[in-house]
Amino acid sequence: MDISYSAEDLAFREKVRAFLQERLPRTLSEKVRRNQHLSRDDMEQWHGILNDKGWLAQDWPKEHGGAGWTTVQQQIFEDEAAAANAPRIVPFGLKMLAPVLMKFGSPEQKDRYLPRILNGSDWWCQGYSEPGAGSDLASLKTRAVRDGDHYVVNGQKTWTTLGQHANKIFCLVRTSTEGKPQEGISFLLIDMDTPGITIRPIILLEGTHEVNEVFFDDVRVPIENLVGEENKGWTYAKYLLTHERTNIAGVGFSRAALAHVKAIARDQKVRGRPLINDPLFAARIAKVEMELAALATTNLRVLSAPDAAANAGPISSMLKIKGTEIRQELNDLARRALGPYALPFVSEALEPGWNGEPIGPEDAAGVAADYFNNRKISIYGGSNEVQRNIISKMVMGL
Amino acid sequence: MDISYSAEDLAFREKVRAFLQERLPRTLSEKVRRNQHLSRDDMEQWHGILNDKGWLAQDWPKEHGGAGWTTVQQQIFEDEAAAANAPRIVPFGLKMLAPVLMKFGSPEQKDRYLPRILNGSDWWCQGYSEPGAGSDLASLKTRAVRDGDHYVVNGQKTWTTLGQHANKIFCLVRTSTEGKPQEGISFLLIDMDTPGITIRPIILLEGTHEVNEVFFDDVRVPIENLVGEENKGWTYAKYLLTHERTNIAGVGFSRAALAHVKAIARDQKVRGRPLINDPLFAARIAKVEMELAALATTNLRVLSAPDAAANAGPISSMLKIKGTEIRQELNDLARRALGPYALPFVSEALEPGWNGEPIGPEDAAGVAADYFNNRKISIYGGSNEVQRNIISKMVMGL
Amino acid sequence: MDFSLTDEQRMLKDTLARFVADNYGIEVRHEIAASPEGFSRDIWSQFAELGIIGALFAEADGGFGGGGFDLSTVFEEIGRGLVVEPLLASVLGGNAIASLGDEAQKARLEGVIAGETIVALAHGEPQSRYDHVHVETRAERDGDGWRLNGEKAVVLNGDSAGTLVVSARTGGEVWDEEGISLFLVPANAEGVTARGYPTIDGLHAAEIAFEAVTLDGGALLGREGGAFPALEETLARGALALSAEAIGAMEVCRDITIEYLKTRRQFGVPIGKFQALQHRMATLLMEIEQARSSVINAAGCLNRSREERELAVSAAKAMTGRIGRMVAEEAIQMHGGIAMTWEYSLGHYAKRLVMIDHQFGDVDFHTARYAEIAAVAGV
Amino acid sequence: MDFSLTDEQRMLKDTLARFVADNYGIEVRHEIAASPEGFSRDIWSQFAELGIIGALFAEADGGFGGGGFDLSTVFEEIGRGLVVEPLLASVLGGNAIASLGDEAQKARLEGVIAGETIVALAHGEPQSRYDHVHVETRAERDGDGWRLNGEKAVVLNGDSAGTLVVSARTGGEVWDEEGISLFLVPANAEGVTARGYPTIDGLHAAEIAFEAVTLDGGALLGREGGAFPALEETLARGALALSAEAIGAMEVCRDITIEYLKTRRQFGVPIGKFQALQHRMATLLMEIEQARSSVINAAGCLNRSREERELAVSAAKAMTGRIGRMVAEEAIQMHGGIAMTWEYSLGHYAKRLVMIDHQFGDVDFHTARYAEIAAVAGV
Repeated sequence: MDISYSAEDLAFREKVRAFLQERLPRTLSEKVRRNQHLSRDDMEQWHGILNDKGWLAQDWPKEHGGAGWTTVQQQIFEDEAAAANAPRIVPFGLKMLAPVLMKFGSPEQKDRYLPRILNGSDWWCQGYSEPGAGSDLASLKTRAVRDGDHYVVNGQKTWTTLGQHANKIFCLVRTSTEGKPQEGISFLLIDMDTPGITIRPIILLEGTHEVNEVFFDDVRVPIENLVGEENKGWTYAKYLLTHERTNIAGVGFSRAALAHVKAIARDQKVRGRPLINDPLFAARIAKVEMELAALATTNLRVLSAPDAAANAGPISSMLKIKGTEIRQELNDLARRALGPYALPFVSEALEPGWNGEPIGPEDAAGVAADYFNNRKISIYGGSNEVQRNIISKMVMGL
Repeated sequence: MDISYSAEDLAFREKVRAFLQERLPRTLSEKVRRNQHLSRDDMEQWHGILNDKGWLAQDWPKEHGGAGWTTVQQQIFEDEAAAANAPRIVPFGLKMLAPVLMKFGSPEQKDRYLPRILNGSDWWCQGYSEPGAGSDLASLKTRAVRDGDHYVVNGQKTWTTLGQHANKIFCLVRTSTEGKPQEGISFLLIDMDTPGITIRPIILLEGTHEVNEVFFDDVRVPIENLVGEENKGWTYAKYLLTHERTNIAGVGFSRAALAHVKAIARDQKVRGRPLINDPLFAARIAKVEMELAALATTNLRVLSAPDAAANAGPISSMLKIKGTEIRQELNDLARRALGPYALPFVSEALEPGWNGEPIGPEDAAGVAADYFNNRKISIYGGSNEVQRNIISKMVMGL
Repeated sequence: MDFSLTDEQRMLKDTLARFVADNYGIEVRHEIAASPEGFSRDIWSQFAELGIIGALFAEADGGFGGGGFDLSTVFEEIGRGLVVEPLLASVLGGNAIASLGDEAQKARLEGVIAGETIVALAHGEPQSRYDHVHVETRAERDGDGWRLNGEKAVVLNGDSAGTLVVSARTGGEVWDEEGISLFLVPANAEGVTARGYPTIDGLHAAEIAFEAVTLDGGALLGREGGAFPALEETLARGALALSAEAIGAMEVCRDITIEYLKTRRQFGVPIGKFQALQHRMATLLMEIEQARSSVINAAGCLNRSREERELAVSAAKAMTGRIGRMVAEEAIQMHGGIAMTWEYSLGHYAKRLVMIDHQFGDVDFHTARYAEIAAVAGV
Repeated sequence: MDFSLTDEQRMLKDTLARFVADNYGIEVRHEIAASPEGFSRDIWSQFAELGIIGALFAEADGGFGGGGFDLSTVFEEIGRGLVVEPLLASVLGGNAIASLGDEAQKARLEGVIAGETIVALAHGEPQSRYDHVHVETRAERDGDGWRLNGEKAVVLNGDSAGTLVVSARTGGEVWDEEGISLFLVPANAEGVTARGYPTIDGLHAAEIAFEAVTLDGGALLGREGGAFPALEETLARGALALSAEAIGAMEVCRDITIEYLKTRRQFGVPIGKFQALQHRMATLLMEIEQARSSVINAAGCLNRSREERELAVSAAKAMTGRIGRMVAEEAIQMHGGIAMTWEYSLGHYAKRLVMIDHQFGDVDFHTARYAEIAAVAGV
């Protein structure tokens, strides 16, 4: 056994660091550090910088313009990018749709869509969840009925993240009600400006607009926008879930969050002594820090295991659960660390361009909001309860 | 609202204290304090002392020779007795069988058995659990088949606490296999010296002999030993569960356990400072101490509520769960507090009459064993999982 | 021993509950919270008329209540209704005046109880965190009066109060109990600057700076340097009120969640049929009962010895802090996505529950404090 | 990066696992544990022949292993088999000799590796709890040699060891790092009294008193007063070994429990169908993986800087301590009554798991220690 990175990986890490230092705009990293909201322009700017370097589509094979990185390299990038407070890469086109297209899309679909994902011409959003379906995707109700060269789509999607910026949506729709519920689902690509589509913001509990409802009212979609075969959409959607292995654990984000907690706890004082030296708070930090160090290794064990693909389902579930628990614990510690200064909430302070004087510690403004916002991470993408069901069934056979 | 005890209750408490100071033999309280095992003589001695005072059958009505105490008075006695390290009253005859006999027994059964419970002539044990039945009592298999003036009993009971001392056993037996599983159960009183009964010790994980298996091989039981009606035994057993309200929470025992933890933690040193002042350990103690203070009030709220009887099922479940969680946490803290001295295990030191020199702190010998032994309290009498099921169904209607 | 409310308390509870049901729906509440002052002067005078404010004060001070169970009764309903009116500020500021004021100073309480005067306690400071004795703000003798300098942090309703009760050091060092004095400061006095803002859970607070504020001799409440015992008792009342408010909010979260578990279907059955959720819900129920018992203990000990009072209050605040977070997080998690939305009321209860832990001492603070007091007391 | 065992380690693991399966069933284990010495000299020499003891030492010291992953491989199997042989004592005593000994002193290692000599580290004291530097036992110069006085507590296999490695203060005050020396003391030296006893988890330990024990000059290991660095590294090895042992025991508990959940029926179905148990079992699985990762980190950092090593070792010991308790308690609870019996093996694994937390630092100790080291390091 050897827990050290290889010389190649270490060199790669240096390259990533140098790139981030040179090319990550400070305007962006400052916003990320302060939990400020990123505008569409902010996100596109960062995508553009990465694309210029050829590092945007990290897991794509080179023939499609990807970086062709190993999973370990991808993880190294994620860790370094998070440590540098880089914006997250918006995953819907790059990491969710693209792998499906590469594996199941027609040559025309690949040729048409993949370059547009890379160069930012298309902003994709995801149309999976529906009201009342939640983690039970197989029960979805949005219908697509064949009518000549088109499908006519009716129904409603929800929790559509960053849908307000998107010009395209990939959807799971029901094309048949026969057989098992999973069997009549198809995978459709839809232009957001097709007549009959309306989008409505959902405001989250702490006041932000990240997710949306999307309504389909007799929306006509050309049949060439079907990915793969009709009624096989469930297979494609599941492929994505088991394919996705990097960064489920969110180790990089948690490391950045830990650094933030420590910074606050060094600044805050208890009887003149830094909070970070308060025995109870220090123990809270130590506990999560030890957990995180273990999770980083659990994650690398998975990434570097030869039989990783076979186990990806349940092991992803473990990484998802532990990863979100740790991140939420860190969000919790950050708000705890602020004491009474977790209360003030000047929502303008989280918007791009705000220049007012902060209330309390300098980067306190978004901390409590972030804690509440991140309650979502144990819910979306298959709640942690669904993940535990998966572990019970697949690992334990219960 | 008023959280103070009434003047009458305070006076009662004083009376109990004075009695304990005067009549509780120091030989007994020392054994209890050191977690030493009590012999049959020890327990009978204490029962005799209580019976002389008329305080043995605390919840029995006076016409049967009971003390006729209110539930609050019973609780006060339990608290004070635990604080004084008095032995627990063996409950099988006094608190489990007697209420059933008083409510459902024939006049002959009452006249015959109740006085013998009081004066110690009979030591009863409980024959409910069976191998493979656990918390699912309705599935029990021990059969009683009518044959003339007798039932012929065949089968096996298990977890029979202190059965090694008993001359009588009250049993749930199956007299019919028709209808629902609960419907064919009867409640039988059986002499332990009836031919065909064998008893075999079960040694617990830490090495003690508290519980037993009891085997029935064509055991002939006179039909007058049936309590109430045939096939109604389930009703009688359930009556007991909902009837029992005092001391489920075990507040008195936990208070005594807390005092023990604090004594150890004052004695143990970390860099010359008492462990009780170590911030992490102090926080652990404070947390359970606050929980216990709340539980004492939860318990009194239940005992003094006029509608307590109606709610007794689910509320007993809450008191059972919280009570056992707190007690187990205290057992855990006691072993933690000892540090390396939790390891030595001289089992003779727990036996009556041992006079050797202790290893490590004076009363450390039984601490780790007690921690392991008390894992049972969240299992027996309906596991905490079953209690949570009861709460879900009865309080929440889930 | 008696765990039932008095007839007066039951009437008070019913009155407040009915008022909230009729006039303080969640949409109204959001509007009020988003208004410039963060509460409604109109509702506030109705509270006064209904006797809600008076219930927080003793008869000797012009009220008709003021006991521990009066406070817990009112604040439990406040928590149930997510009410953002300045009740806590009134308890804190009003109680300090009631405890230490002379007749002339106590005359202000009439206006407080009538809903005409808003008072606030300006005690916490940018560096004080939860520490009760941390006072750096200084008041110096200035002729017959005083000159006040310093900064106060996260003062509840500090941007709306007409009168501020300000703690300042007239002696001793930063962490001494002795040397802390309380002063009545008109909010519009020269040199007072308040920067108000909303809090994430819908309340209003302010950062307040005092720059060479001149006060006359009548501004001092009680003995010079001897305000701490009354201040501590006032903070105990605040902590009790917050703990009781948490109970109300927890019970709403519990009820909303049970209802959701019964009606929401997934995989073909109500999700309340899933045993994992049942057991977690059963745990919440128990924990809430435990939290309620801790609040009963605190309310019942409010008039006992300092040690008994502070132990019980710290226990209640620590337990409601811990359990409040648990209820908030679990209720959201068991709901799933819907609970993450602004439109669904649960999230607002969750925010309030979590943020209560940030007011006047969180779980860790009160756990350590409990341990310290218990160690000194040798219990 | 490579998370697979070397061929040698895999062979070692298989050898040990097979030996345990064939010769060390739970009944045999109980008998050995109940024997006067609490281990079997016969088995011990077989361990030596199989190379199990040698795997704990570096080639330079006469072994053929001694790396972090060698230790973790052996001890994981020890945990899986509930083995009570004096492996940990050998690691502790042997490593101290290997680190500090001169050629003559190190010659003893041959006997250790051959299974002929039992060594034990007598470091903990009645008042030291888990504190690595707490040494009150004193050694004073006595001509060319030394005179030793003091008491050592809970010395693993201290009643069977032929040679004791004893820490004693030759300078400094009770909690100083500097001034601690290690001595080789023959167990049969005049003035040495060992009182052996079983531990609750089936091991053997001893209280050892040293009364004016006379040692010759060759008894001192290494530099006078300078033993602490080697002692700390030795204790790190011990903590790593215990953490790895815990992993083995946890995995057995996990497997027994999963099997039980599948076969045991209640209310008409296997209890593994109950979702509440499924979710708790899933949690245990994850926690065990996390514990395993922490042990991998510790094994991989054993030869890195003091700071990296001690952080990783404290993390592993704290995590296996916390998770070990959780696994022990949950496995028993999910079983119900059967797990409370002596006859069922689970309870013995549970006892060992919980007691591992009492050896060389428990969860709280290592959590606080981790925080301290991290604070000093500024990480």
